Amino acid sequence: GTDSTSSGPTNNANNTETGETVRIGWSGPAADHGWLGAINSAAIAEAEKYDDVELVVAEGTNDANLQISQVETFINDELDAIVLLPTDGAALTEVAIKAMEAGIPVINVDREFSSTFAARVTVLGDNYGMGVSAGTYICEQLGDNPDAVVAEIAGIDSLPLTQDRSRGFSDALGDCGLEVSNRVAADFTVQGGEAAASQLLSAAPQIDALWNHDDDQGVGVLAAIDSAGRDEFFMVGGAGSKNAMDAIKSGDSVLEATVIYPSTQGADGVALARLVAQGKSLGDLVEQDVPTRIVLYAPVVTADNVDEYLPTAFTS
Amino acid sequence: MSEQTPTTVSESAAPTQAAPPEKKSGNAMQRLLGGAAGRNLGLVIALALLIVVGAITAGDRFMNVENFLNIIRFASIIGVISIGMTFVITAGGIDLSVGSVMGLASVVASLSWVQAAADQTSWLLMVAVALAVGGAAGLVNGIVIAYGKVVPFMATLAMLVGARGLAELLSNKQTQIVSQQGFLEFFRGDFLGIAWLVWIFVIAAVIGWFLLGRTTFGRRTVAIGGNFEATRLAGIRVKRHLVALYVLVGVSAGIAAVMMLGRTTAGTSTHGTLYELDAIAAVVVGGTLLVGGRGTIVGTVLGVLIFSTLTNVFTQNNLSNSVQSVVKGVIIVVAVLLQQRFASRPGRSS
Amino acid sequence: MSEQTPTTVSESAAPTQAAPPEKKSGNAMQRLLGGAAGRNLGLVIALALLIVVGAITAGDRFMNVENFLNIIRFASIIGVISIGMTFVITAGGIDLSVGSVMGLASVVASLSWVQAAADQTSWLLMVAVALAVGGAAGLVNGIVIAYGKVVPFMATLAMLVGARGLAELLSNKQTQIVSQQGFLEFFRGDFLGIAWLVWIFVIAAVIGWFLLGRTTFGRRTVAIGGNFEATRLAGIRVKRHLVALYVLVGVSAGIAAVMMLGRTTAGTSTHGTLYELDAIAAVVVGGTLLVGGRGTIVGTVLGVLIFSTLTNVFTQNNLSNSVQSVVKGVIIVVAVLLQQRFASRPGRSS
Amino acid sequence: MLKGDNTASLLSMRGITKEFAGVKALRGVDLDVVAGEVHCVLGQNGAGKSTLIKILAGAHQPSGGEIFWQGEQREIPNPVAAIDMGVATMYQELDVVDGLTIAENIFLGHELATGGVLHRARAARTTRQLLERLGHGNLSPHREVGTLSAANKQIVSMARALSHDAKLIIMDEPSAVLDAEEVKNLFRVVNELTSQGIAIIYISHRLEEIRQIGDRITVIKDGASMASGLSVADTPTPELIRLMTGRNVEFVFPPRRELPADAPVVLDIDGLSLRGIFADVSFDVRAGEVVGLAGLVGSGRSEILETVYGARRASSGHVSVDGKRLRPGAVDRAVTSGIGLSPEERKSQGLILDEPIFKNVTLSNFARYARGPLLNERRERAVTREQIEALELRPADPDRPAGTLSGGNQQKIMLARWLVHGTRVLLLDEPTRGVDVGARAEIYALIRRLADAGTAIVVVSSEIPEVLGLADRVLVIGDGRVLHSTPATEIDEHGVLDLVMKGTAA
Ligand SMILES: Nc1ncnc2c1ncn2[C@@H]1O[C@H](COP(=O)(O)OP(=O)(O)OP(=O)(O)O)[C@@H](O)[C@H]1O
Ligand SMILES: Nc1ncnc2c1ncn2[C@@H]1O[C@H](COP(=O)(O)OP(=O)(O)OP(=O)(O)O)[C@@H](O)[C@H]1O
Ligand SMILES: [Mg+2]
Ligand SMILES: [Mg+2]
Repeated sequence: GTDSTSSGPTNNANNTETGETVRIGWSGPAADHGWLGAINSAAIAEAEKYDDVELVVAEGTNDANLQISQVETFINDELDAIVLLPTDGAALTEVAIKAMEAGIPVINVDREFSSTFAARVTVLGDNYGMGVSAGTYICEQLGDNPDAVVAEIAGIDSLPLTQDRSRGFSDALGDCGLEVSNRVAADFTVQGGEAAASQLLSAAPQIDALWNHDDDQGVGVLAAIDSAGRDEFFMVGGAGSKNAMDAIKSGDSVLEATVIYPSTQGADGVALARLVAQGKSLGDLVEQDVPTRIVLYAPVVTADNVDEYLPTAFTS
Repeated sequence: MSEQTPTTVSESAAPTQAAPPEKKSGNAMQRLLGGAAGRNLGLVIALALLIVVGAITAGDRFMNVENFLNIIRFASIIGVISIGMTFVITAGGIDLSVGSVMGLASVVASLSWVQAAADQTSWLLMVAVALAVGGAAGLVNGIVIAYGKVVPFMATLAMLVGARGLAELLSNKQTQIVSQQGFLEFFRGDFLGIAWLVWIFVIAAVIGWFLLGRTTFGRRTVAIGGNFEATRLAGIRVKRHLVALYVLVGVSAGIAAVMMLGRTTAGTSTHGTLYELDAIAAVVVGGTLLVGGRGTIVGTVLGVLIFSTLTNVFTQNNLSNSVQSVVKGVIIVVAVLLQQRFASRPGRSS
Repeated sequence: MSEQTPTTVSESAAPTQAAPPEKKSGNAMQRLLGGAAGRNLGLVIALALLIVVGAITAGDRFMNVENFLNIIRFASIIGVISIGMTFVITAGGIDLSVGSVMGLASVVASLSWVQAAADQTSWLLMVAVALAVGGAAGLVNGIVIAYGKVVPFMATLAMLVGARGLAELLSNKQTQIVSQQGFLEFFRGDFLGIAWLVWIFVIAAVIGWFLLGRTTFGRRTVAIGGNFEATRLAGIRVKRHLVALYVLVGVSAGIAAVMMLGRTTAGTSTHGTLYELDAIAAVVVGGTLLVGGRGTIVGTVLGVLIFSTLTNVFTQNNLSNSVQSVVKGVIIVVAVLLQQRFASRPGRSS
Repeated sequence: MLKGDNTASLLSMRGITKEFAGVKALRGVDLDVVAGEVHCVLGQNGAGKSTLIKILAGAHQPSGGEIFWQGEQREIPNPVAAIDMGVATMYQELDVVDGLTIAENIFLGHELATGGVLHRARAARTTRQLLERLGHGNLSPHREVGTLSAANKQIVSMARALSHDAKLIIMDEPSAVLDAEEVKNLFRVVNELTSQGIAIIYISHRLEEIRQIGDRITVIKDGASMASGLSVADTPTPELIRLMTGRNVEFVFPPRRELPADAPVVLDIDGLSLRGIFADVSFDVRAGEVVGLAGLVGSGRSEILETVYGARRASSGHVSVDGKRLRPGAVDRAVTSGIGLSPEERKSQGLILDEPIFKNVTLSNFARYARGPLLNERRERAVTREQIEALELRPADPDRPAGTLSGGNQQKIMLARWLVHGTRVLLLDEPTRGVDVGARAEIYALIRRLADAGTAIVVVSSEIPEVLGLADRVLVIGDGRVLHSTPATEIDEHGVLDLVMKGTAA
């Protein structure tokens, strides 16, 4: 939610007021995954909050060629702003530049373009930070045991965000003298999580801690852990789904914590697109203009603070 | 044309003379190796080699009962689908929609109102719903193929695309958690220390083996794959049989959906993605002819086990998916090549 | 032998009732409709209907030149692949590896050292590398199929799996940015106001049409698909020809990779995922027979345009992919059914 | 072999052997052909005739032996080499591509083209000339070959052979799918060719054709030459048959038996039509009667049988068995009612070639031996063995794949299928096509035995003498209509041809 931006004390007090109607285009990857589904619905819900926003949704795809075509449709429609969660940041850079050159501000969400000229604003989850948070949490729990076995179940390996997460994770573990002993990659699906986890568990008969990058595939991971009857370790999740937080709260599974990766980035993108298109600025900031880069925080949710975060959790 | 051919054989004819030389007798061993046993022997050797590689590279972590059970559990879902697929491929067809139908069945069976209804009655309701969805999808495939005469590849490609879309619509693209206790208890339980998942696979394999090799249904299936027109002209209701076959593979996708629901405790439209390719690869590597007319359930089971053991060996050795893909590609080609060498019969033209 | 059986031979049979031996003459119009033109007419009508739907639902946003160019730009990459695919399918084969080979070619052509070498020489080097990779993959497919006698489905399935893995290994699973200026300038540019992407598609279509319909190469391709053995006996080096066909489709995947590199300015192993299914759907919906023996480039181009227009109309109307998937599934089945009605000859047994 | 010996000959094959994965198809065959002769190759089914000519055509590689072409030793590694050498071949299995037009088929492999670009108009013109030369100027070069009858496909095949600049043309059973008129036409062309010095290798199971057209004969038995270069004029037919079969065969059809006056009508066909193919066909067949359908190729006889059988759905009219009407277009009903069809194309319509004999024999009724859904292969084998005994089917091994049997024995499998099923009506479409003299006699005897046992039989054959000799009653079919119906004893070959010609002209 962007409610906090609504009560800015400065020249931005008018942010919630209905301004001139703006048409905003939204395009993201195929919502074949809980987190991406949540991104999508949060963006649409955000747009519905405003009377002056008309959201044009091009439904998700994993084909860069098609997504480029969708953005071209937006350009051709002369929309006022485009919020883009690219299926591949580099692959969509060119067309984003084309949109910018056509005078349409582009808000880049989650997966970064390869050129700074391609976006007016970039909203990023902190993938590296996520890995660091997860690693740090595990260090805190295992810090006194240098021989601890740490396992990792990554998401789709070919995405830069997965690589960032893994890098952050191993950097943080390195700080306390640990390393990842077993790593498998899944594909952000329940089925993939289950398959990867059951293979991992048989490869590693004794584990002390496990980080699973994604709560959606975590459903499968937990199912696999359960059928293997393993409970000698604790697990940290990622993204922050409602299922995961419920499990943390109930405390009856190995899942002890999860690292939030906000599913409201798209909604932030829509809100920012509106401000940019209407020439408004960001409340609470002194700046006249919306900043070019916003990196979201990746907090760790545990049983202690889960109630605080449950309302923002997404249903996978 | 004064000369007339009409003839009768004079009784003096030496009866044996007319017979062409006995060609394909060979010795018993040769016949065995040339036949089904020989083909499966190749697969058994391949599997044994893989196990040796696993034992050498991963040692005790690989060579223990729990790990083998793990491999079989992992194999069981794709295994059930592959058994159904063996039937359609033996009949000269193909079903590209199995994975997608499995996803759809998992979604429908885990819809909240279905689970609620199951709470009121029995978890078997969820099973019934999944099988019904699979069977219905198979029925549509079968009718379009048999009566609409659309080539199986295209008919089931359309179902692949369509069922996935339908599953997304019904699930609203969300992962649906299974909370029905009876269902979870059963499918996460075991029998004689072996998971139900594995039992289902074993039972499906035995039934499939029996059905294909020992029943009139199997005989018709092989005949249709061997020569559709001749089978039709022999008075067999080939269209009806084709429909039955696609329903069968649909139901096997439904069973796989139930197994997946039990294993992952969640139903989603992404379940089963690309399973069709894995199943086809296992079936053909197992020795079933893609053009139809010959099918083997034992081969299919071995094919499935080879691929799942491969995955396990790779994971045990912390090797990346990418290397695994390359190796898998090579294995498919080599296996099919070997199959053909083993299977090449005298009488086949070069 | 005294014959007595009552046989009624009605001499009164209307002469028109009995068909003359020359059955399929008909009048010119009928012949046209039954032939290639008729088949394509159905596709043109389908495309026109889609455009009308687009115009009604999305109005001017849909009906403008820029939008049509957008549709064609979008269609062009899958279009080039589909043209190559038309050749192998016409010859009775199939290539499941096109998407994955395209991904591999895009990765290899954008490797940093290739780009560096291109900086030293010319951007054409990147093009050459992509085409070479596509051609090499096609060569492997072709040799395995023609000389190893592995069924095309399995051989190219293995390549699908293997090439994707190789692409991941080479790219280290990272997206590689194209920074070669000459390359970018060319592909960003246009000619007579129309993007090079579109020109490449048009040129590929014209060459494909000529090659398939007007040359010995095309004639032999059709013959191989119609009757492999007869073609071999007619003195055609069928194996060599098959290899050439798979190289051709591989090169078309290489061209598509270059186009994708130009369009996205990035090479990655995920490029082209599932393109094989889109291409096969377009080719078969276009009227090429999946069993081989008949192929049409015009039909393929229309098939590609139908699917890309469909996608555009959906986007313009804010409709979800899921609904689109379901509609696409239905369209595939209906189109193939219609194709068969148009193509069915009188006198075909039911 | 010395080179010098062969200078006079065009072709000389010496001691050719061929082994297929353990099967000895040829055990040493010699063949000498001189320019301008028609050299006939005779032998029983499976003797190795086709194998021998496929070696010559480059389609197979010999396991041993030598080939001399115009006195020079040659290897023929592939079909291209044979064609380049001057050998054109018409194969036994129709070797045309259905999806291509007549012109495209004729020039397949040696297309008229410059730099790979086709000259379509020139190909059409040349094709028209070739077809005219073969007496088929009415066929359009642009017609798709898939729409042609088997006979016309054979014409296309011949036109293709002519289109090559060949010194030797091989014809492997060209007359099997041709009727009397077409065969006459074929012989005219053959004479034309030989007068130009072109040699022909001619294979046929119809010995009267050999007598008419042949110059010299080579006989093959069990893969070895029994006799080479016999002169046709000096070798009497019984001698040829003895060489081929190793026994004496007499020239008589099995004697007919008087049909009892009260023999019931089993099959009743009333006003049957199939739009565009045949119209208003009515006749009936009584128990123990053999009805023959005579007519030219393409007259629609096969379609009549297939429609009676339900394999095609009649556009009007009906079929009854024992007074009960059959549902149109339902093969399974026809089979349960007691009709059996032995189709024209044994290999594509009749048999599952990769499956063993016994499964082919019981294909229509394996369910009868099954207990519920459970197959009983032991009983199936037992029943098959009985049929193998009764029909003298060779080899006598129920587990042998059907595809490895000779043509005559494959035909017997089809008959065995309906015998074990216990059919009351047997529809036989070209039951002796491609079947050798010996097996042919056995099949004739078998058909008569079945009729005597009370089966109603309908026979279609393109060999008019066969129809006349086998049937009790003959229906002459022309242009999809029944032109005439008469007892077989009251009409001869000329009578049939006259009727057919008139019918066609009308
Ligand atoms: N490709 C093959 N593989 C194995 N055996 C073969 C093959 N082709 C032919 N044979 C066998 O070789 C023998 C000779 O066959 P061939 O076709 O030459 O006989 P034919 O004299 O032409 O008989 P027909 O008169 O029936 O045409 C047969 O026993 C046949 O089964
Ligand atoms: N699939 C088809 N499409 C178009 N015409 C066909 C088809 N099948 C058969 N015909 C036509 O039907 C007619 C009769 O067919 P057919 O040649 O089988 O007759 P027939 O009297 O049985 O001759 P044959 O002795 O060759 O069996 C022919 O003119 C043929 O061209
Ligand atoms: Mg022969
Ligand atoms: Mg016929």
